[in-house]
Amino acid sequence: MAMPILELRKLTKRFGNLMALREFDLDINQGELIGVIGPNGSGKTTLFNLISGYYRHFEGEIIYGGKRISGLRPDQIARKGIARVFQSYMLYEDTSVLENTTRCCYLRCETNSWQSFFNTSRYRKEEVNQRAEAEELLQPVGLAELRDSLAGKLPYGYCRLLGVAMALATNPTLLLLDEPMAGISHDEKGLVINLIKKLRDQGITVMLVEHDVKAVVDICPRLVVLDFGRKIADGRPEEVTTDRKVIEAYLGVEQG
Amino acid sequence: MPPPVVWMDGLVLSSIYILIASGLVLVFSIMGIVNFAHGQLYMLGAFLIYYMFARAGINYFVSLVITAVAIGVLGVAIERGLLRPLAPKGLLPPVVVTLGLIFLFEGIATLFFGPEKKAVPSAVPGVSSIGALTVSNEKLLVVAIAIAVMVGLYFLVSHTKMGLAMRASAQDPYTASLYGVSRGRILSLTMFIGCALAGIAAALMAPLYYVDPWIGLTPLIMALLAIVIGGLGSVLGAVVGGALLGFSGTFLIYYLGPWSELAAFVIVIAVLLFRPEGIFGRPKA
Amino acid sequence: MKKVIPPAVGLVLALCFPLVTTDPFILSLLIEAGVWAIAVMGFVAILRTGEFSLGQAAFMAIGGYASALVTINLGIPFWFGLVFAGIMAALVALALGVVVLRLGGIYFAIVTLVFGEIVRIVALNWQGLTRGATGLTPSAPGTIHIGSITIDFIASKVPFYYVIVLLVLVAAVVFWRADRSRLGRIFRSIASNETLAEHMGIHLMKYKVIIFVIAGFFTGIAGAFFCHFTLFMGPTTFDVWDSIMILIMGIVGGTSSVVLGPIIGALVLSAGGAYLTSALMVGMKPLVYGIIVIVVVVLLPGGLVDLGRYISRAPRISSLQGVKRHKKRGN
Amino acid sequence: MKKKLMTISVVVLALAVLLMLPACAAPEPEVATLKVGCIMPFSGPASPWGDAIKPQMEVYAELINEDGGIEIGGETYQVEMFFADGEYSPEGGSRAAKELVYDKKVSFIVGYYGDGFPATAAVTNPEKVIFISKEHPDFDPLGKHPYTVIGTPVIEFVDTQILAFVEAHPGTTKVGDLESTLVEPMLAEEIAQAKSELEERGIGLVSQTHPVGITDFTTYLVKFDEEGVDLIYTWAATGYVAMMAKQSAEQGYDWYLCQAGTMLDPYEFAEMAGYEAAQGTMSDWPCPWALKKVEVSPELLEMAGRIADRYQEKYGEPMRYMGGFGYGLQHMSQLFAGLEKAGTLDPDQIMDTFKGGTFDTFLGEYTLSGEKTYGSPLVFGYPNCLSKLEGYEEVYASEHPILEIL
Repeated sequence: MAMPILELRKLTKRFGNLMALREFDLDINQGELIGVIGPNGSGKTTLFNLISGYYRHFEGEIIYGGKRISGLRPDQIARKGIARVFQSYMLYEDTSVLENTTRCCYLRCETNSWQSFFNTSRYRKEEVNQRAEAEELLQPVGLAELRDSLAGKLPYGYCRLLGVAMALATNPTLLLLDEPMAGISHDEKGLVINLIKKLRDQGITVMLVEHDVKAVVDICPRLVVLDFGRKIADGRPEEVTTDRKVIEAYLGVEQG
Repeated sequence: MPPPVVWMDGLVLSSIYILIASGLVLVFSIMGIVNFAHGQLYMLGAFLIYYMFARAGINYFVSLVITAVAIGVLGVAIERGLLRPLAPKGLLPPVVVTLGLIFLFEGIATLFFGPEKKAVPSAVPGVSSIGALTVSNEKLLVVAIAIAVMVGLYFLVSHTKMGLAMRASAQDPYTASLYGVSRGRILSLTMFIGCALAGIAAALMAPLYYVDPWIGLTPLIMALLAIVIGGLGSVLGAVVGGALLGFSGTFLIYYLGPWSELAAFVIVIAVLLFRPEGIFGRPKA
Repeated sequence: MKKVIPPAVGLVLALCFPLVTTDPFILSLLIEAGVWAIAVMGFVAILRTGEFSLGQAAFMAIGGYASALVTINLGIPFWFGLVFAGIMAALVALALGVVVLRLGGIYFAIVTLVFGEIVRIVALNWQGLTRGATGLTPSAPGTIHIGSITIDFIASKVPFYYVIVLLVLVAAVVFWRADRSRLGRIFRSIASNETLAEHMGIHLMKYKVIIFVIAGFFTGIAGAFFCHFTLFMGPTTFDVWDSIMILIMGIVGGTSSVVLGPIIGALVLSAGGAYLTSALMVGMKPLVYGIIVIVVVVLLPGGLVDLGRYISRAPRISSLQGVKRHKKRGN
Repeated sequence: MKKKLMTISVVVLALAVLLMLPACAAPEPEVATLKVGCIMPFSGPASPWGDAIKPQMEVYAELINEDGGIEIGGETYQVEMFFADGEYSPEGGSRAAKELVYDKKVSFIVGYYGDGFPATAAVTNPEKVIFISKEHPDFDPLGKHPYTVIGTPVIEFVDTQILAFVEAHPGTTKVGDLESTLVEPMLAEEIAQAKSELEERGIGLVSQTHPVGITDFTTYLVKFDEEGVDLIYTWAATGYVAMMAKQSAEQGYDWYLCQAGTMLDPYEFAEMAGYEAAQGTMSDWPCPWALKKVEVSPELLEMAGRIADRYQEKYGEPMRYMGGFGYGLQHMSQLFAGLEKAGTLDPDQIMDTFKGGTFDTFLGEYTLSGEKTYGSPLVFGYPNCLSKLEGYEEVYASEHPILEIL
């Protein structure tokens, strides 16, 4: 049994009286592709917000690669290899698709600010390489053609794809995908699914929050189901989808 | 314990800071920008009172109402004509425009009203004695009106439909608009109320002190300090911040002399260090 | 190579200007415009990260006092005073930046404005050090003898002129390089989308503080130079109005370029403002300033530097975009 | 596109107008003239003083020119005045001085009414422009500022003024002194001097300092009341003294408020403070000539009368504020007397004449001693007197110029 790469211990997040997440435990192994599903407001995005450091005040512990990361800033967490694709519109809207991706190559830089300031040959070489790498990243998401268009003017579906390319630009070992398939066309969905599979093959651990249960069931060997901030199921898709609690949660069956 | 007169003075000063700061905060909470020309609107209001009450001899209370309405309308004109069209361009353009308005209004006041100090006579002459406290009727009137206005504002915001719409729009403009709250109307309404408060403050202050084109800066800075202390976006914070500055100002003069001016800033620095979002501000995640 | 030509021509013209006239009035106007240009460059550089400071004049005041005090009390030469001023201003910027930059948005603007007032009040009340309102009277740089050449800062304004041209050049190169290098990309990322930038591994505070400190350094030097030029340093030499003027010069000049915009803004408003004072009716100056600001913001959001782009119909980048609203975050 | 064109043309036009306006300024004169500059505040809160004194100086220059001008070394010169806005700040002063010296090419600057003597002198000295200023702690005639003259040593007055006020109010036991942080350091030495002089007479003195720009003095007044003060001396400007008077009356305090001489218009003052509250307030510069109770030289009375008449003629209202006689006009008369005596326009020779020289002006005889300042000009006939508001009139508290009391 491999050591889990990400361990979540009793994560609890309150907003006033509302418990967005309560005593959430989860272990994720290296290279795993795990889907997180649940009805609206069940705490899926909150979970990602805790892991990526967007919320820094909560109860519980997050351990990544054997080290505690809870309480760190988002940039420190990103530096440790966790990249996140946002659910909402998160782009550098005022610039081109390629520039968006290049900006996210920050963590790949080997030269420091001084070298960049004095425009040394190493820095210049790195700039050229990075541009090439950024263009390469746009290929699999099908945005290579659109690299010079303004990111703010992209159709919604393309924004999600660009978001994935940008997250990959940080060279992640764990990728948090927040509803990458929401609002995109059927063809693009195929693109995303292929991409996710490819990532898994490359050994990148992927956590996928998704509304589209069918897509998740198809690609994820393991599913976690959230309801009212609680984990109600964890296991293989066929187990989870037949679980009574899960069905109740989705259908909203009245209890008692 | 300072003598009662000093308490009274703190109350007068607090009233004015609170009126100006809460107007500023109200506008900020809805529009997300600080109207840096707020102090100059106050200055224009003081000139209005001077021309209506001191020169034309119109009844003081009538002048006060007209001043409040006129400054409120001017505020709405600024909001509709300048701030609203600039709002989509980000935070800076509207802020820069309000900074530009400072120069514009001071220039207009200097050119048309003249630079010399102007006096507004007392609306209710005479002095009252309450126990050991001797205080001019004017100051009593100032405090009474200020309290009445703030209570009115409280009821308006918390007990009326209009207030509900304003609060909703402040918290989440998008959702509020889905529920049929017209953002444009709310913006204008807020700007009207906020600027009218500056007009009322001016009308209250003018008979106590004097009027010239440069009286706007000090109240603006004190109001900014008050909202930094109280927390940006919180009217209650503005009230507490204004009162803190008003009373600490007069008390520290009594005990410390000129360093009292710095004391106000020390309070601000302390708040910033220990609670950067202000006493009633929303803390960050 | 092409890109080097216009700035090089500008520099040569600036260097040759004293051949055209050594009229002290015109030179003084240009020297003061140069001082403001440096301060405005600092302001615009900070604006690149999406934050706007309303307290830049406070750094000029700190630089001015630092230099005035060490040159007067310790007899240190002007040149070291200038560097010391920069370092002091940078240190204060560091301390202030660490505390208030995390607030961001309009909050940062208000707090820096308040900071300017604090500096003024301390300068006014700390009479043992600053002599209060009486102010300090730093002296001009000493006469320099290089072989048979004598450079006298009192007899003529030309040496001052060349010093400020040099300072503007150094500041311009630093700010231009910072903007062109990876730092500039990082700043633009932060300004454009702070949350995204942070999640992509950029330490926001680090870079915001870096640019705030660099800007503080040069702004402090500009303030020190100014006080040795006018030979006076008092609590109101650099006050809230000057901070606002720095902002206005930046906006009117145009913030799409870190160097050209500030220089144009400073030349037009500082030198132009001096003309306004001498030529127009009293009260007209603030009125005209107000109108210029509003006209530029409403009709020419890119500032004067954008006029060329208007004419050539090239795509226009509004320099004012990208400044965030006050951040609201859930708990 | 149309909108763009409009925008461009509006901006370009506005810029063009801005640049052209200065070009339309004053035309070059043809006769032999003395170009005299004057730096006063014409904008900002101190501008009322500049606005009040400027027309008096213009009228005086006009009268001199009508009388044939100034004779220097056998040649006569017409006087041409140039005014620049010093904004009452060091930076403004420096800017205004540059404008006058470099642009308007004046040879002299008189009547400096501002706050930045060193910044201004730094502009005038290298150009050898003679600069007649009011007193400043940084004045150093032998070192830094060799072309500078102190025409009005105002600060030296503080102790004598306080004593004069006390003299005018027998029975004073304790004096309160309320100054802003702006002037307090400048006056500190003189106030200390006054304190020891008062103590010799068994009178106490308590000092308080207030920040600049405040309008409510009640707390300071309460402190004075607790100290048992019965006369308050202040350097504050008219508006602030009016506030002090008003707030004193509100608290029922009946002390005398004594202002150090910058009351512009007693009627305006009374209106600001309220007529009741203003009663008994004293100041020491304004003296409406109609009262004529001071013994002054007939020459002064004659010139003052001419100036006042011409002022009335020109502006259609009486000249109420006489501060110019202690200020700009005084500096002008000092300059012209010095020039006539020197008989040359060479700045070095003029300064040699100024140092330690004695000059007869219409305001009286001046001796410039060449020590700390170039002398205390108040040898005789300075129109300085204590006046007091009584009823709706301003009357004298003393029959004589201030120094004769002491």
